[in-house]
Amino acid sequence: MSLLDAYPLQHYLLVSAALFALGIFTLVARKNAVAMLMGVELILNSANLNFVAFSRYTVGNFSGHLFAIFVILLAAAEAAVALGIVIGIFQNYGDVDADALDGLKG
Amino acid sequence: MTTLTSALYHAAFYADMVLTVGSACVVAFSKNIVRSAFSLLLTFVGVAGLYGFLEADFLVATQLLIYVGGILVLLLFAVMLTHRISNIKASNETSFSALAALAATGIFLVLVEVGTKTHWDVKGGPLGESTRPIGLLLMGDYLLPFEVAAMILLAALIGAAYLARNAIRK
Amino acid sequence: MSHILSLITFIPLLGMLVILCLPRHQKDWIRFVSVFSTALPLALSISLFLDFENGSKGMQFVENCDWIRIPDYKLRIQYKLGVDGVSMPLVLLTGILSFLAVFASWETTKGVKAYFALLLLLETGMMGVFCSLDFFLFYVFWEVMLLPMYFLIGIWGGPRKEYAAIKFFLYTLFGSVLLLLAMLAFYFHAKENPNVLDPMDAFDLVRLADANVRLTFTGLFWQVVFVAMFIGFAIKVPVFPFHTWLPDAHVEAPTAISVILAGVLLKMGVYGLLRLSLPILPEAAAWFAPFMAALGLINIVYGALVAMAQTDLKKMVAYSSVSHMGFCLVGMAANTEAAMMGAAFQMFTHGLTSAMLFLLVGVIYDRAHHRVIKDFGGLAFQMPVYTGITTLAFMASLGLPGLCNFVSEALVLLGSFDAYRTTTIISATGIIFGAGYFLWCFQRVFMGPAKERYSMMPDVNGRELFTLVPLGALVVFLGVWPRAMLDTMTVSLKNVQDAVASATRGG
Amino acid sequence: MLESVVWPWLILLLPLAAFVTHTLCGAMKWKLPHKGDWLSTGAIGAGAVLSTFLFADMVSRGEPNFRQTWSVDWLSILWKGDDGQLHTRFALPMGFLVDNITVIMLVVVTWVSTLVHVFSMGYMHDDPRYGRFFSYLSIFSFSMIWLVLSDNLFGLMIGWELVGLSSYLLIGFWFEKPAAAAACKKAFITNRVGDLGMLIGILMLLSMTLRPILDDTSLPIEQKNPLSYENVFRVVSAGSYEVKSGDVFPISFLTVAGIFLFFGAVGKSAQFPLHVWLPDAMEGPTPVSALIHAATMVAAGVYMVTRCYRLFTPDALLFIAYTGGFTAIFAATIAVTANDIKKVLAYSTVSQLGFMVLGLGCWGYSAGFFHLWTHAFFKALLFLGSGAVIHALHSQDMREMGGLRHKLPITFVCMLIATCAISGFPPLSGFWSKDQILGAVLTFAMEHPQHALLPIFGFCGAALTAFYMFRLIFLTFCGKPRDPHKYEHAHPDQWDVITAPLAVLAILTLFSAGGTLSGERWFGDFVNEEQVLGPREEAPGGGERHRWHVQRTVLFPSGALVEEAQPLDDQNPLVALHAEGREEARKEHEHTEHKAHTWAMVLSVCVAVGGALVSYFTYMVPFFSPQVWATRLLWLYDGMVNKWWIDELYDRWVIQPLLLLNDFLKSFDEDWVDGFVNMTAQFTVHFSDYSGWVDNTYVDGLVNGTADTIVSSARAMRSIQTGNIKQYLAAAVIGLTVVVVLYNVIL
Amino acid sequence: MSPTALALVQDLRLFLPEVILVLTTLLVIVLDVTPVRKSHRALLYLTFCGLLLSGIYLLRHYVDLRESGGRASSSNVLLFGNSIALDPFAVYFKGLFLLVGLLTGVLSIRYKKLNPAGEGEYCVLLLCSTLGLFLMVGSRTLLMAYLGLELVSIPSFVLAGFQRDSRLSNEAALKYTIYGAIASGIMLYGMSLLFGLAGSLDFAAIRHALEGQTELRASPLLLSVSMLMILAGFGYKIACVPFHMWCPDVYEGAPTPITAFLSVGPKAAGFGVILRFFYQSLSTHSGGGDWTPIVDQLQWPIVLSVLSVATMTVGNLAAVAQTSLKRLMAYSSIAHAGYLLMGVVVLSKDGIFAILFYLAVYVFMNFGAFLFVVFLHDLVGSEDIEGCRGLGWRAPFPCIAMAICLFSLTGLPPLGGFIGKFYLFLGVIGRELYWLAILGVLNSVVSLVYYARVVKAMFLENIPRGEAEPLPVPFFYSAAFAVLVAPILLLGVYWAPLVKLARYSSSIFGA
Repeated sequence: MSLLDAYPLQHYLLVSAALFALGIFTLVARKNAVAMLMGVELILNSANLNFVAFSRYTVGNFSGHLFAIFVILLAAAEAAVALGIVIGIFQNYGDVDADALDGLKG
Repeated sequence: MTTLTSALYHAAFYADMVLTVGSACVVAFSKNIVRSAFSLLLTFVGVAGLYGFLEADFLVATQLLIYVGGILVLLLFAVMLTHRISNIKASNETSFSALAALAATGIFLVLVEVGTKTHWDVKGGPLGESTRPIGLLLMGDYLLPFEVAAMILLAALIGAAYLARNAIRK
Repeated sequence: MSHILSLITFIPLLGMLVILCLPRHQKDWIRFVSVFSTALPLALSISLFLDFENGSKGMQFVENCDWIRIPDYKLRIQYKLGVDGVSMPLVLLTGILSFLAVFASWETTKGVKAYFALLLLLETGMMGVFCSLDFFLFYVFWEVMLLPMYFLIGIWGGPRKEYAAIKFFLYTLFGSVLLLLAMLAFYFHAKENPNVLDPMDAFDLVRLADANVRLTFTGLFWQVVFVAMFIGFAIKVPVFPFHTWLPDAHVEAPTAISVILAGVLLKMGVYGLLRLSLPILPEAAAWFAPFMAALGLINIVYGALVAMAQTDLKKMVAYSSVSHMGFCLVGMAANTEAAMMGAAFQMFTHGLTSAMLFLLVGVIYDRAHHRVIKDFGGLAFQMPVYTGITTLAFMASLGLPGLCNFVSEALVLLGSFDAYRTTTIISATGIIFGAGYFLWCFQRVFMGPAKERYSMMPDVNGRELFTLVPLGALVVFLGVWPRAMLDTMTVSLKNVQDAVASATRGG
Repeated sequence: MLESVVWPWLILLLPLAAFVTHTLCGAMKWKLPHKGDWLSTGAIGAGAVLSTFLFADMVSRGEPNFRQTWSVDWLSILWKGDDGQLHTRFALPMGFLVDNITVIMLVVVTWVSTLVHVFSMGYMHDDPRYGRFFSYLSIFSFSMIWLVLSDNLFGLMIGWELVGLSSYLLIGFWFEKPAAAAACKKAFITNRVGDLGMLIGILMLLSMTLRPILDDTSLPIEQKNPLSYENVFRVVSAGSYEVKSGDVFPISFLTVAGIFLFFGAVGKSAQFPLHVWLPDAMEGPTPVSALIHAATMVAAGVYMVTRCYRLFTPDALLFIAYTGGFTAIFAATIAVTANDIKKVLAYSTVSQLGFMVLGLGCWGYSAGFFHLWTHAFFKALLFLGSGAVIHALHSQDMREMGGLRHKLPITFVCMLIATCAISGFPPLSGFWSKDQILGAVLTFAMEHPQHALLPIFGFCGAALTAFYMFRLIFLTFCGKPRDPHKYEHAHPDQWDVITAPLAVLAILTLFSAGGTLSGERWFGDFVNEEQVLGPREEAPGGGERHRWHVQRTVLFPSGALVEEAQPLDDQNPLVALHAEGREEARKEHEHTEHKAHTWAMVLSVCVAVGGALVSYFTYMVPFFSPQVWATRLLWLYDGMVNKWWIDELYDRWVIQPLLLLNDFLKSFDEDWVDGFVNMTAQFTVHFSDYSGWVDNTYVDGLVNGTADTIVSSARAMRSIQTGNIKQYLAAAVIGLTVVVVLYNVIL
Repeated sequence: MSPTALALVQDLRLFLPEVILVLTTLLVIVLDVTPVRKSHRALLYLTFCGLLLSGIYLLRHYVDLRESGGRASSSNVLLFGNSIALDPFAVYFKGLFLLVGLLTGVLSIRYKKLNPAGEGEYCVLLLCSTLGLFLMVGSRTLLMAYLGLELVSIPSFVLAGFQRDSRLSNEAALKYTIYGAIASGIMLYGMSLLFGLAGSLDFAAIRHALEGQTELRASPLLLSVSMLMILAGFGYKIACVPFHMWCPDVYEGAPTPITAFLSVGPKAAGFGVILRFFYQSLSTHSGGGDWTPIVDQLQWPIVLSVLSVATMTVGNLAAVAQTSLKRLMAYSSIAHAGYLLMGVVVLSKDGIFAILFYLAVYVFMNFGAFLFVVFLHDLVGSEDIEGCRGLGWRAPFPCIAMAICLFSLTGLPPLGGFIGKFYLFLGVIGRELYWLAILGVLNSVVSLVYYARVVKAMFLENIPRGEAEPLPVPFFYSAAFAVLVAPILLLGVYWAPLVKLARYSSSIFGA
C-alpha cells in the first residue's frame, strides 16, 4: 500500500513547523536555562523531522536520514557542553535564571 | 490491508501527531520544569513515532536511544543539579512571553505558508529497510562526516568534562 | 634616470628612522639628525630649482617604475615622480619651510624624539604629494601627512589641542574620501573605455591629462566628480564654508606646525586643483569656474572681515590665510595667463609670508605667553628688530609693492578682471580690509606707549632671526624680481590654461 | 644729457641706496657718523643737482615734447613655442618715461626733499630715532621718484603704494603717541580705499587695451605692456578697444574707468570725501608734513591726472572738476576755524589740491599742474615755517602764540611771502598759477553756463584762502603774545639749518612762476596737453581719424566737445562740416578764454585782497569780532569747527557698522558655519560629548541635529544591547521574520 | 581493498594538514593525562609545532595545486565522496586559520587569566576549533558545512567560558551556547527545506537542481525562507545583523585570546562558507568572473547588501559609545563583517578577491589590537580605554603599534587596511552599487571616531609633565607587536604578492 496519498507531506511539515515555533517560544519565554535547552531540542527535532520526511517524499534516498543522525549526535554533544556551562552558571550565580545574566551588556 | 487496520493506522498517525505537538506545547508552556522535561520525553517519542510512519526504522532507534536515553537524561541531570530539591517545582517561570509569542507566531505562520504553498515534487516511493544502507553509507561516502562527528564528540567530551570537573567537585 | 626626487622625498623618512633608533634623552643628537635630514632635501631642492629647464614642456626629473601591477585586474600603480613648473616651486617651498621648522621647534622639550620623528614624516608626505605623478601615489602621500599632523597638533598643541586635532583630522579625512571616490571614477572609466585609456594607465596623472583622454570626460557625471574632487581639495585650501578647521588648528598648533600648515598644507588644495582638477577635467572646470570665482570672492572678503574681528593674534593671521587663499581660487577660475600665474605664484608667496607671520606670532607668544592683541602695546620700544621684521611681514601680507605678495595678487586681479568683473572688483576690496586688520593689529601691538609688563622682553634672538631672515630676504627678492620664480612656472601653467580655455571655447 | 638713462637711474637709486645702507647698519647695529643724516641728504641733494641739470637741459633745448623711455622686462609670461622662440601674450615691463612733466616733477620732489632733509637736521636733532627718520625720508624719496619716473600705470601704482608706506612710517614715526599711531593707520587705509578705485580704473583700462595687444604677435616684448601710457593712450584714442558687451553702465566705459582712476587721486590728494586722513597726518613730524603732506606726495594725484589726462572723457573731467571745486571750498571753510597751526595748513593743502583738481577738471591742463609746481614751494615753506615756530615755541596752538615776528623775524618774512603767494597776490608765483586755474574755470563756466557753480567755488575758495592764511599770520606773528610764558622761552631765530631752507624756499616762491611778471604762459610752453600727450587728432594706426565735435553726453545735456572716430574720408561732407564747425568752435573758445582770463585776473586779486582785509579787520583791528561771527552764524561755525562731522559720519556709518559686521561674521563663523559644517560631519561634537570635551559643544555652539542623532542612536544601540540573551534571540527571530516578510512583500 | 576504500586512502593523503591537526590533538590529550611534569606552556608549544607542521603540508598542497595547472578547476579535487574540496580557495583560508591558531596561541602565552590547569584542554579545544574552520571552508555539502560549523562552535563555547570561576566568562559561554544552538537550529531547518526542494545536500547538485527547474515549482517564498534561515547560521558566525547581538557580550566575557580568535577565525570561515554556498549553490557563473543569482526570484544580493549596511552601521554606531576596549573591538568586528559583506554582494570574483585580501590584513590588524588588550591587562591591569590614557608616553612602541592597527582598521593609507578597503570599494563601485559604496565610506568615517578615541587616549590625554616614567615592556610584547605590525605596514606599500595569492585563490570563482 502506498501511504503517500493518505498522509500528505504537509502533515509532517505542519508538525515540524509547530515544533519549531514552540521551540522558539520556549527559548525566548523561559527564564530557566535548562528549559531553554529543551527549546533547542525541539527545534532540532523539527528540523530532523523535515529531513526524514523530505528524504522519504521528495528525495528518495537516505541522505536526509544521515543528516538527521548527525544532528542527533551533535545535539547530544551540544547538550553535554551546555550542561557543563549551565552547571558552571549555577555554581557562580546560585541560579540558572537567564534574565539574571546581564553582567555583559551595552 | 483492511479498513480497520487502515483506520487504526490513521488513528495512530493522527494521535502521534497530536501527542507530539501537544507534549511540545506542555514543554513550552508548563510552569513546572520537571513536567516540561517529562513532556519532552513524550515529544521525542512522538517524533520517533513519526519516523516510524516515515519508515525510517534506524532513526526510530537512534531517536529513542540517543534522545530519550542520552539527551533527556542529561537534561534531567541538569534540572536536578541546578535546582535545590526544595524548590524543584516553582522554577520554570516565563518572561517576555508576549515577545516570545510574537516571534513564535510569526515564524510559525511563515513556515506554514512555506510548507503549504509550495508545490512539492513528491516522487519517491518507500525507501525500504534503512539500517544497512545507512551503515554502508557511513563507511563510504559519509565516512568523513562520521569521523568529524567523532571529533566533535571528543571535543564536547573534553570540554564538558573540563567545565563540569571543578563544578561537580565543589 | 635621476633619483633626486626620491632622495628629496625619502631622506626625511630615513632621518625619522634614525631618530627612532636614537635613545630619547639624546636630544641634541635628535635635533642634529633632524637638521641634517631636512637640510639635505633643501639643498637638493635648490639644486633642482637651478637645474630646472624653464622653457620645456612636460615633466622633468621623472622617475618611473611599476609599483603594483595586477594584469588580470587591469590595475597598475606606478611609482612615478616628476616635477613641472607647478610643483617645483612648492617642492622648494617645502624644503625651505621644513628646514626652518626644525629650528623653530628647537626649544621643544616635551617628547623631542617623537616630535622630530613626526615632523620628518610629515615632510616626506608633503614632498611626496608634490612630486608624485600617479593618482594613487598622490593619494597615499596625501594621507601620510594626515597622521603626523594630527599628532603634532594633538600632542604639542595649545589648550584645546585635542579638539583642534580631531577637527583637522575629520575634515581632511572627509575630503580625502571624496578624492578616493574620484580616483575610482577614473579607473572605472578606463575599464569601460579601454580604447581611449588603458586601465593600466588610469592613475597616471600625465596620461589622464592627455588631450585625447580628457576629451572623454564630459557630461554630468564628470561634473559630479569634479565637485567631489573640488570639495576634497577645498577643505585643504580651505574654501568657505569648509574653513573652520583652520583657525582652530592654527591657534592650537605649535609654531613650527602652524608654519608648515599655513605654508605648505594649504597649498596642497590649490596644487591639487592645478595638478588634477583643471588639467584632467577641463570641461567641468570651465563649468564650475563661476562658482569657484564666487567661492574665492567669499573667501577673500569674508576671511578678511572675520580676521578683523579677531582678538587672538594667531587667529587673525589664520583668517588672513583664508582671505589670501581666496585669490588663488579667483585666479584659477578666471583662467587667463596672468590670473593663473598669479594663483600659482600666490601659493609660493603666501607660503613665505604666512610662514613668517606664524613664526613671528610664535616669537611673541614665547615671550608674553599670550596672544591677545589688545593686551599688547608699545612693543616697538622693547623689540625694534622684531618690529621691523613684523612690519616687513605685515606689509608683504597686505600686498605692498616691492614685496612678493603684491605681485601675485596683482597678477590675479589683472588677469581676472576680463573674465569676472564684479567679482574682481569686490575681491579687490580685500586689499583694503587686509590693510585694515594688519595695520589695526600693528597699531595695537607695537604702537602706543610702552607697557611696564613687557619692559623686560628681549628682542628676537639669533635662532629666531635665522628662521626669519631667509624668508624675509626671499619676500623682498621675489617682490623685486618675481621672474626668478615666474619663469619656471609659465610653461606648465600655460598648458593647464590652454586645456581649460579650449574646453571653455568648446563648451 | 637727457638722452642718457643713467641720470634718472641715479636720481632714483641714490635714495634707495641710502635707505638700504641705513637699514643694514641698523640691523647690524653699526653706528654711522652723525647717524647717517649726510647719507640721505647727500643722496637726495645729488638727485636735486641732477634733476636741475635735466631741467636746464629741457629748457635750453626748447623742445617741448621731449620724451625718453627705457624699460626692463620685469614681469612677463613667456613660453617657448614649437619654433623654439620665446612667445608672450602679456608682459609688464618696468620702465622710465622722462618727459617734460617728469622733469618738472623731479625738480619739485628732489628740491623740496633736499631742503626738508636739511631742515630736519636741525628740527629732529634731538630725536632718539634721528637716523631712522632719515632712512624713512630716503625711502620716501625713492618711492616718489619711482612714481614720477614710471612709464606705465602699473609702475605708477607701485610707486603710489610705496609712497603710502613711507607716509605711514613717517606719520607713525612717533608711534608712542596714540594719536600718531591712529593717524598713520587712518592715512594708509584711507589711501587704500582710493587705491582700490584706482586699481579698478586700471583694470578697466586693461580690459580695453589687453586684447589688441595679446593677439598682436608682431609686437616686441617691451611694447607688450598693456598698461604703458603709450599703449593705453594709443588704444584709447584709436578707439580700437573692445568693450565687453552687456555692460550695464549707462555712461561710457571709459568715463567710468576715468572716474575710478581719479578715485586714486581722491585718496592720495585728499579730495573730498577721502580728505580725512590728511589733517590727522599732521601728527607726524613737521618736516614730513612739509615734504609729503604738502609738497610732493599729495600732489601725486594731481600728477596722475595730468599724466593720464587723455584718458578722461569730458564727463569724467566734469566729475573731477566738481570734486576739486567742492574740496577747495569745503576744506577752506574748515581751515577758517582751526586753531592748530598745522591743521590750518593741512586744510589749506586740501583746499589747494582741490584748486589744482578743479583746474584740471575744467580743461586747464597746464593750469592745474602749474599750481602744483608753485604750491609745492610755498606750501613747503609754510610748513617748514610753522615747523620753525613749533620748534621755537614747543606748541602748535595758535591761541598760545602772537607777536612772534620779533622773535622769529626770518621765519616771519618767509612765511609772509608764502602767505601772499598762496593768497594770490601778484606778482608772486601763487598768483599766476591760481589765476590760470580761475581763468580756466571761468572759461568753462562761460561756455557751459549750467556749471556756474564751479567758478563760485573757485573764487569763494580763493577768498577764504586769503582770509584764513592771513588769520594764521596775524594770530601767530602779530599782536601781543597771548602766552607770555611760552613767548619768553621761545628760541629766537638765527641763521642755521632751520632757517636756511626757508630762505631758499622763499626765493623759489618768489620766482618759480617764471622770470617775467607778465603772466605769460611760460609754463604752458612745456606743459601743454598736445605737446606732452601728443596731438589729439593724429591717431596712430591710421584708418580712422578722430574729430572733436559737439555731442550730447550724460553730464552735458547741452553738448560737449567730444572726440569720435570718423572714417578717414575727406570727401565726406559730414567731415567737412565738422571740420568747419570745429574751426568756428575753436575761434569762439579762444575768444571766451581771453575774456575769462581778464575777468579772472581782476576778480582773483579782488577776492584775495578782500579776504586779507576781512582777516585784518577781524584779527588785527577788532572791527569784527570772531566771537560775534561765531554766535551769529552758529550753524556754520559749528560745522566748521567740527569739520562738518565727516569723521563722525565715517565712524558712525562706516567704521562702526563694519566692526559690527565683523563681529557678527566672527560669531557667524564660529556658531553657524562651523556648526553647519559640523552638522554634516558631526562627529567632532559628539566625540567631544563622550570624551569629556563637553566644553566644546557650546564653543561651537551648534544647532546640530545630526550630532544629537548620532549620539542618541549610539546610546540607543547601547540600550538595545540589554545583556538579556532572550531578547537577543527574540531580536534574531523577529528580525529574520521581518526580513523574510519584507523581502517577499517588496520583491 | 575495495575501490571506494582505496579512493578514501588516497584522499587521506590530500587531507594531511587536517590529519596532522587531529594527531596533534590526540598527542596533546595523551600528554596531558600522562603524569609527566611539564614545563610551563609546554602543551601550547606542542600545539604550535602541530600547527606549523600542518602549515608545511598545506604549503605543499598549495605548490602542488599551482603546478597541477594554475587555475585548478574545482571539480578535480573533491575528497571523501565530494563532501569536501581541496582547492586554492580552501588552502588560502586554511593558511589564514593556521595563522589565527598560532596567533591565538601567542596571545595566550602571557594571558594571565588563563587557568594553567586547563592548558591541555585549552590546546585541544583550540586545535579542534581550528580543524572545524578547515572543514568549514572546504565543505561542499550542507552536511559538511553544518558539521564544520559545529566543530568550530562547540569547542568555542567551552573556550568562551574557559575561565570557570569568572562570572562574566560563564555568562558569555552560556549566551554563546544558546545563541549558537538556536542559530544552528534555524539553519538546519532552512537546510531541510532546501534539501526538500533540491533533493540533495551537495552545493553543486543544488545548483543543478535549481537550474533544471525551468518552471519554478518552488515558490520564491520557500527559496527565500530557506536561504535566510541558512543565513542565520552563517550570519551568526560572522556576526551580521540581526544575528550579531551575542557578539559584544561574548567577546567581552571571553578570555582575550579567545576573543581575538573568535573575531577572526570563525568570521573568516563564515565568509568562506557563505561564499561557497551563495556562489556555488545560489548563483550561476555568467562568465568573466561575474555571477548572477540562480533564479530571478532569489535576489539574495539585495538582502545581503541591506544587511551589510545595517551591520556596519549598527557596529560603528554602537562602538562609538563604548568604554571597554574589548567591547569596542567587538563592535568594530561587527562593523567589519558589514564591510566584508559588501564583497559578497557584488557577485564578481573581484568582490571575492577583495574579501580574501581584506581578511588577510584583518588577521594582523585585529590580532594586533587584541594583543594590545592583553598587554594592557598584563601591565596595567585594565581592559578599558581609560586604562590607555597617557600610555603612549610610557610605552611608546606598543602604543604606536596599536595606533597603526587602529588606523589600518579605519582604512587610512598607507596601511594595509586601506588597501583592503580600497579593493572592497573597487568591487562595489565596479558593480555600480554607489549607494552601498557611499554608505560604506560614511561608515568608515564614523569608525574613525572611536578608533581615534583610543589613539587620543593613548597619546593626547594625561600627558606627563616632564619625562614619562617608562613602563618596562617585556621583550615578548615588543617582538609580537613587531611581527603583527610589520605586515600591516608592508602591505600598505607593497601588496602585490598578496594580491597574486588572493587572486589565484579566488580563481575558482571564475578566471
